[in-house]
This record gives sequence, C-alpha cells and structure tokens, in this order.
Amino acid sequence: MKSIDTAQQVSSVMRWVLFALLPGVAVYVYLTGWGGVINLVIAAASGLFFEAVALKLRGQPVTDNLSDYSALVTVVLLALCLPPLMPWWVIVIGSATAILVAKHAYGGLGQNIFNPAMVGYAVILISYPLDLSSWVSLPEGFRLSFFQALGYYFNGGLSQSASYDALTGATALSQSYELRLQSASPESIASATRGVFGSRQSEWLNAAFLIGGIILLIRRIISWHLPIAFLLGIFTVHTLIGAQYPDLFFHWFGGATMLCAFFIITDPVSAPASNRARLIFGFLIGVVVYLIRHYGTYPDSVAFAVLLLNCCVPLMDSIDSTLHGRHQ
Amino acid sequence: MTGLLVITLLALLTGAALGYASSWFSADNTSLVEQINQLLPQTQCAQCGYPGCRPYAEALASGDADIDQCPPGGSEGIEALAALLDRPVIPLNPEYGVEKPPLIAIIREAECIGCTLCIKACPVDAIVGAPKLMHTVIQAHCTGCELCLPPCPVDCIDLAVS
Amino acid sequence: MPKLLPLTSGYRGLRSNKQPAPDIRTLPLPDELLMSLPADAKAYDVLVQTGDQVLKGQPLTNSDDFRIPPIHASSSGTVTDITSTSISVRTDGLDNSVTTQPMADNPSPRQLTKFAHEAGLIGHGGAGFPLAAKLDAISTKPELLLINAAECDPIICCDDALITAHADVIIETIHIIARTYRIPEVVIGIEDNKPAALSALQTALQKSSDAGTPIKMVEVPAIYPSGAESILLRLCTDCKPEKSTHPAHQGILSINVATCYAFGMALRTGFACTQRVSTVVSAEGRVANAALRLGTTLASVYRAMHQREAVEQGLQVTTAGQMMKLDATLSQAVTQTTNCITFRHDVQTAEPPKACIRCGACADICPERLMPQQLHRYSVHFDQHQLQNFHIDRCIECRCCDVVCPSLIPLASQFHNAKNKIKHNIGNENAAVLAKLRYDKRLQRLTSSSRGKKRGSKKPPAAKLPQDTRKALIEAALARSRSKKDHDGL
Amino acid sequence: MVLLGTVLVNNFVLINFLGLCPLMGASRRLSTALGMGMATTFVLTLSSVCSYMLNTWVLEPLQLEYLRLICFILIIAGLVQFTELYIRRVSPLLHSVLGIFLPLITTNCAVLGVALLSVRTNESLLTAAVYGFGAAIGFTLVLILFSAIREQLDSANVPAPFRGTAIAMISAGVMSLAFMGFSGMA
Repeated sequence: MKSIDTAQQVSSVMRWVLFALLPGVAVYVYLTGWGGVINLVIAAASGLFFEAVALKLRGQPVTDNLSDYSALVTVVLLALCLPPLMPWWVIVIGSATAILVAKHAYGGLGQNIFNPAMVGYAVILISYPLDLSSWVSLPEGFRLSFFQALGYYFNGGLSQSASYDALTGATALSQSYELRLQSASPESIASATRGVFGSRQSEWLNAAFLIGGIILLIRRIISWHLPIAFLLGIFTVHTLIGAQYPDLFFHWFGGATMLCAFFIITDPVSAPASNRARLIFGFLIGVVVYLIRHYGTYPDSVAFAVLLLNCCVPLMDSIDSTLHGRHQ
Repeated sequence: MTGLLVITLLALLTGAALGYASSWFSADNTSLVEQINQLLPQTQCAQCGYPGCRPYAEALASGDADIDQCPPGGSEGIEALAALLDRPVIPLNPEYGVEKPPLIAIIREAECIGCTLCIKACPVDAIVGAPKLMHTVIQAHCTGCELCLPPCPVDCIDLAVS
Repeated sequence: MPKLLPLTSGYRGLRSNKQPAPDIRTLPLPDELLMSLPADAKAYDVLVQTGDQVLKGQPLTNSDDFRIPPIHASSSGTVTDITSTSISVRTDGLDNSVTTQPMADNPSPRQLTKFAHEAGLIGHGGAGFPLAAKLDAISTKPELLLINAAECDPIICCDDALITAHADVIIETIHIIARTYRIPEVVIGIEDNKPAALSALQTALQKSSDAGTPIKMVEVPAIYPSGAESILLRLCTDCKPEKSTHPAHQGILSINVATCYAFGMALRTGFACTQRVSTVVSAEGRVANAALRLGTTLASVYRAMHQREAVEQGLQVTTAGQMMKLDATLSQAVTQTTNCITFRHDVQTAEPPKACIRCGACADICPERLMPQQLHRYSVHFDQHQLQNFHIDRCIECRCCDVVCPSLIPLASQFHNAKNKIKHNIGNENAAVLAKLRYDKRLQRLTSSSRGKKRGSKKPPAAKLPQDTRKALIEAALARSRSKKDHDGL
Repeated sequence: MVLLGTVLVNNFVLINFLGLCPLMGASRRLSTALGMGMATTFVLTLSSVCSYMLNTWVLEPLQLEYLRLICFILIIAGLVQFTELYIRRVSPLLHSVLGIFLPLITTNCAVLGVALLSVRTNESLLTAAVYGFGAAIGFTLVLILFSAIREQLDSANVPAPFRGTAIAMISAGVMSLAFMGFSGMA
C-alpha cells in the first residue's frame, strides 16, 4: 500500500540545520582551536539548561520540547558568532538572553519576533564590546592546549607562557575598518586583509557555511528567496557606492555574511510570511549590513541589521495582508 | 516690559487662531455613532437602559455609557466594541442582564386572544395579526428582545432557542 | 490535447501510471443493511414501518424536494428498525427487486431531472450533492458539462477500474445528458496516471454512434487535488466561476464519473441506485475494488474482504482515501459517497501538534495559493477581518497543508471551524441589518402617523420602500414592458 | 542628511529616549499609531519652524532669550489644541481612541526637546523645518513599527508575567538595541 510520505517534522528540520552547520563548525574549530570548542560547549550546555528551566517554569513538557533541537540551533548559531577565548559568563549571559528573553518571554517556539541568537549577540556586544571585537589570533604554529584555553575562560587571562597582548588581534573586517579610518590606500588595506578569495581567515568559514547553506537549499529546508536577496542587497549597495576595496567578495566572504545569509535570516519565525515580503526583507538586511560596515562604528553589523529588519516584519506582514486582500 | 508685551501678544494671537479654528471645526460625532451602532445586535431590547440600540451607541460615543451593558451582544459584542474604541475587554455587567443563547418568541396560538398589544410592543414589526384574531411571529424577523412578553394579558408567548 | 493550465502546487505523491487498477470484485450479500437517512427529519416522509417486507429498489422515503433524494432498499428483506438516522433491513437472501421500466428515449429535461431524483442519486465523488438539484439548476442556462474522472488520491482507484470496465455506459450517459439539456460543451477531465481508463474511454467514444455534442478529453496531471471541482474547472476549461454561488447556478454541470455511470445504469434499467464501486484497503495493506451494496456496514465489508468471522480489537477504519481521511466507525454503513474504505491495525497515536514555525511549506503546496500559516495564526487567535483578507473562503479544505506541516497542526479542520464561525457571524450581522431596517421603518411610520393625526388627515401615508428596492422594482417593470414590446414586434 | 540622521541615527525615541509615554500609550493598534504619528508630525514640524522663527526674529533681537521656554510651550500648546480640534472634526473615532494622549502631546518632552534643540543647532529656517520633520518621521516610524509588533504580540502565547506592557517594554529595548547599530554614522 502506498501511504503518504510522512512530513518533515520540526525536529528533523532542526537536525538538518545542525547537520548543515557541521562544515562551518569544523572550520571554526580549526581556526580557533580549543577556544572554539569550549565556546560551543558552554553555549550548548547553558542554552539547553535555560531552555529546560523556561519550559519547566511555563509548565510545558520538557523532554518533548527539548528534543526538537530548536534551542540547540539558536545557541550554536550564537556561539559561532563569538570569537574564541572570553570569560565564560559572557557566553552564558548571551545564551540566557537568547533563550529566556528573546524566545520564551515572547511565548516560545514560533512566537518570537526577534531572532533569539541575534538578540543574545547584540546584548553582549553592547555590554562587553572589548571581549567580542577582538579575535584572539594566534601566531603561526602556536596553539593553546586545552587547559590553557580553559584557564582563559575561568581566570580571564592566560596563566603563563604567553601574554594577553601578544595574542589579541583584530578580525579582517575591523582591521580594514581601522585602516580606512587612517585613510590607507586600497592596495595596502588589501594586502593586509585579503585572503585567497575573500577576507583573510574568515573566507574559509564563510565558504563552509555556504556549503551548509547549499545543503539546506537542496533539502528544501530553506527557500532561496532570503539568502539570494540578502547577497543581492550587499551587491547593490556595493555597486552604488562604487567602493574599490574592500571589494564585493571581501564582503560576501567576510565577517558573518554567509552564516547570516543561510542560517540566521532564514529563521522562518522572525522572517515575513510571503515570499514577496521575504525578498524585500533579505535585500534590506543586506543593504543595512553594508551601510553599517561602510559608515558605522561597528565592524560587523549582522546582528543589528537582522534585529532592525525583525522590527519591521510585523508591519511588512500587515501591509502584505492588505495587499493580498486587494490583489485577488 | 517688552517681555510681557511679547508674551501677551503671542497669547492673544494663539487664542484668536484657536477661537477661529474651534468655530471652523465644530464637533460632530455622527460617524462614530454610526460605527458603534453597526456593532450592536439591533435587538432594540432596551436592556442597556437606553430606549434602543442607537441611543446606546450615542451614549457610548459621548462617553456616558460603558461597553458592558449589552446582554444580547454578549462577550463577542463587548470584544468588538473594545477593539473599536481601544478599551480593555470587560465582562458583561450583570445589572443589565445575562448572556443567553439567541432566542425567538413563539405565540401559543390556541391561547392568543388577539389583543394586538404585542404587535404594538414589537420594535421590528415581527408580529402579524389583526384585532380579535390570532397573532403569529415571523420567525425570520424576530430578534428575541422579549419586549412582547410583559404586555401579553394571557401570557401566551414563549421564548425558544433559535 | 488542448493546452493545460499549470498546477504548480499541490501534493505529488499519487499512484504512478505503471500500476493498473485492480478489477472490481463483488462481495456476498450482507445479512443486514443500514440505509442512512438524510439529516433533516422534517424534509421527508418515511414510507415503511417496522416489520414491512421490502424489495430491492423499493423507495423507503419520499420527498418532493430535489435537494432531499429518496432512499431505497438495496436488497429484499424485512424492515427491523427505524431510527432517526437509519432504517435497518434484514435481508432474505432472495434479492427480489421491484419491477421497473427503463427510461424512454429522448426524455424532456424535466422528466430526466425527476428521474434522477426518484433514483435517489447523489454525487459519488465525496461531497454528495444531489444530482437532481444540480440538473435542475443548470437546465435554465446550460453551458458546460464537466465529467470529473480525476480521483487524485494516493490509493483510490475505483473510478479507474469502473471506467476501464464500463466506458461505454459512461459515454452513452454523457450523450443523453448533453442532448437532453442541450449542453453546448462537454469535457472529461481525467488524470494522466490512468492509461487503461483513458484508452477505454477513447475506444468507447469512437464506437459511439451518437453524433451529438462533441466530447473533449483533457488529461490533467496526477497531482492532488486536481479532482477538486474548482481546480479541475481551472485545469480543463476557461471557465472562471464566481465563488459566491454554486457553479451549477452558473450553467456549469460538474458530475463525477461514478455518478455518471450510476445514472446511466439507472436509465438503462429504470432502477434506483443500490450499489457503488469503492476502493477497499485491507488491514494488510492490499488494495481492492469492490462493488458494495449501499447500506452494507463497514464491519461486514471487513468480514467479507478478510474472510473472517469476528472483528479484532483495535481495528481503525477511515473513509475517503489517504488525503481526506475521515474517521469512521465499523457500525457505519456504505453510502453513495463512500469511495474508499481503509482498515488499519497498527495505528500509532498521533503526536500532539507543535507550535507553527512559519516555515511556509503549507503556502508552497496550497493549490489555491493561500497562506495557511497566516490563516492558522488568525484562526487560533480569531480575527475575522484578517481571515477574510487572506481569503479563507477560498480554502477547499483539501488537507494538503496538513500533510506537509512539520508541526503536525490540523490546519484544514481549524480553517473549517473558522469558516463556520465567520458564516455564523455574517448571519448575525445580516440579521442585525435587517432588524435595524425594520426598526427604523417602524420609527418613521410611528412619527409620521402621529404627525398625520395632528393634522387631522385620515389616511396614514404608505410606508416607503427603501430607495434601492424601489429603483429595482421600477427597473424590473421597465424590463418587463420592454420584453413585451419585443415580443409584440416579432 | 539631516533628515536621515534624525530619523535613524539620532532617533528621538530609541536613542534619546524622549517621548516614551505616547510610545507606550498610543501603540496598541496600527491605525491608532498612524493617527498619533500624523498628529505628532504636524505638531513637531510646525513647532520647530514656529519656534525658530520666534527665536530668531523676535526673541533674539529683543534679547528676550530667557522667555524661550514659556513662549515655546505656548506655541506648542496652541498647535496641539488646533490638532485636537481638527481630529475631533475629521475622525471622532480616532479622537475618542487617543483620548488623553492627544492633549498630552503638549507635555511630550520630545516636542519641547526638538523645539529647543532645533533653535540651538540649526542655522536656517529650512534646516529647522527638516530637523523637526525628521524627528517626527523618526517618532512616527518607531510608533508604527512598534504598534505592528504589539498587534502581533496580542496573538502570541506570551507567558502571563510578561503579558502587556512588560513584553512591550522588552520589545522597545530590543528595538533600541537594533537602532544602536547606526550609532556613529553620519
């Protein structure tokens, strides 16, 4: 007997998202060493803990809802935005904000207006800018051992063998921003920040997220409208401004662009309902991301751009419904 | 001195402009009354303490009445009024009656003496009949307002769930 | 083949054309029949009493209303019980039938409509709209006859088997209907996963000597719900019926192919409809097509199909295929609308629905291009204005969205409830408008009559009709006189 | 540039936290917010212009700067009264829905703030007008976005302790967080 294919359930959708994040996670861990691993572990553990607490408080079945993996996806996305090596409680504050405030205060899964991961990120970015804006970039061939890294999280510094200053460096995005402030020539910025095809180091991370995103597109878990519109938004402003360097690929493969394109703005809950509105939504996020990167004071701006457009979603839906009503 | 002068002048100017404007834009809230009236069930039952739905709407528009006085509208009616006037939803005030399922009046025709008192009482002309002859209720037009019950001398009118 | 309008959404997991439909089996006559009665008890008279002997095809109820067709005994036996919902008949095994006359050639439209009513025919596709009411509605302005041969369900194949076996009856009936009601256009919409049925129809069409209205065949893609009336119309024709009234009132006669066959058999024999072909899925998952007597209980269908005496515990039965899937009980009886019966043992309890994550899968599959995720939001938090903005009235409740929802939300039933609530509210609003109108008129009359008394005039002024009604009356009168003039001129 | 700056970068509500009372009070529904936004836009733009004119052409030549505050309040109060009369005539429904928040525009610190700041920072009448208009548009934008969010929150399953104003305040906080992304621009 032929029976109807069982629909993809929420948990399987979320499992696929986690699976598609794997290449990105691998590159992230490769680039950041034990720091990245500890980031992910702290975020995941605290996220699941807060989710369980919130479910318990709201009197909902805990195991049933934990097993839909949605909380895990949120905090993993949050962790992937963070630089390695930072006080552990910063991460915990981030995941608490994401899960408790941005998700459960709004009514839990499916009701949140703002993207929880981005709320968590923005809150800790505003509160602890220093910890977040400096990626601890390690000298070539130098890797922290697990215990050295762990020590950093709990003591707020490296106990021995390496001094803090020697380790901090800026990301390619903030480096290019500072160089532009000093009105350095495009060539010199390029030589300092350009990698093989995108921005130094984070190009590989972005490429890995792109691969994950393509997996999701093929599995039809996300629709193409959002990522394409987003990348197009960046492209359009870039062309209109006519900036020489950083070039388009620097922006596409730099910062959190691909993570944002395929994993963050594609969160269907905080995106508009219709495809038409989704195109506008993605495009505008791209525009805002580029504008803040180019004119603003924050080197990367994905969180602000996403939250800003999240604010507009209810209005977009409402206008869309009126148009929908008139259209047919 | 100049300060006093300037202030006085300014005040006079603003006052004059406002006075002119107020005569220009005289208040008129018929459209608001219409909007409220559309949400009322039009049973004309007067349970709200006003002689009909429109007078109640007028009282609502001028702020004399609250939105919890219409039993036939029930909780849904109160919600609609609250949404229109942007007020909090409150329960029906039991002083004015309780919410019932929609009713219609039925005349026990054998007992009717043809006094026409109910015909005069019906606000929507839903009862037909002639003097000394049996009356009947046009069911499609009856709003269940119960106004025909008190005048009936032989109590031959029943209410049934429609 | 004429060009097709694309059906880009909808559910695509239907039977592939490699699988032929199983042949039609006949089941043994059951011991007891349960003839279901119409819902409105006031609308018909019961003609028999408990203990009466009845014959096959004997009418058990009577009604002059075309919307309430009579019920017939589907075998001979004794009436054992009459309840408000059904009449039980214990069969005597003889299967004696009433004597009947086949329909005369070239009947008048009125005759044919009356015959359809007396044969007790209702739509065999699922909704069960009375055939006579449809025929009556189109007879004033016939424009199109659409034969619906699109079953569009993963397992239902009874129409496929029926067409393959009896294509000649179907084609002949189509010709009779088209000729009698003078319908200028006939279209058969058939899915492209039934090659056997299609070729049978084409052969029958070539053999048919009738040179009346040409019959057009349109192959539609095997995508659920291509067989829904509004979708099939969109797929096969240029007609765009208005949503406000039934298509039959707009001259569009849409008949299921099984109804057409049943009508044809009734015309040939003069005999009321007493059986139908249904797809039966056994508990082991075997698909069969069986000719079932109307009134056979689902329990006896189960016993006959599985050759078992008893019915096991925990057996679940559903009707109407995989997509529509209506829960049924074993004591329920087969009616003309029962096109599929599914028995299952291994029923897992359904998981509780989760929260909507607005993934949009429902909007992608919706054949009417609605946005079920928004409709869901506003039917849970009931908002009539928004629901109407998102066209809930166009939802055909095909359950495509239910099937794809990752949160397992019963969307279609939510929409059904919301639609009912809206209908109820609109009814209330209309009643309020009417009451207000009558109240205002009364006030006007009272004030004017009191004024009249003061002036001492004896004649109270006649109540004025509302402006638009008066205009309409004047228009109508003008139109009448104009048409009369035209007649005189001729 | 002044326009964009006041609308997005230095948004009065979300960055300077002025005018929070109408933001909370008049944002329960989209239509109300639209009406309130339009009324405020009218008052803000005109009061910015009038204040500027009064300041440069009357108060400064007469060296009466100490009267600035009281004169501005007078102008604003007059404009608000005018707006109220107008709304009562055109849309009694909006008038009854806005209720006390309409006359309260007078005491809305954003209005006086804009008038004072506009006098202090702008060189010409045109920039003063644009400044007032930009501030008003920024206020209206936030009000409308916020009311749409609140409308949506009405149909969400918000836990009891957060329902109503609490969740609205949290949303306003997140909105202000989002607008912080523009800080330092222009």
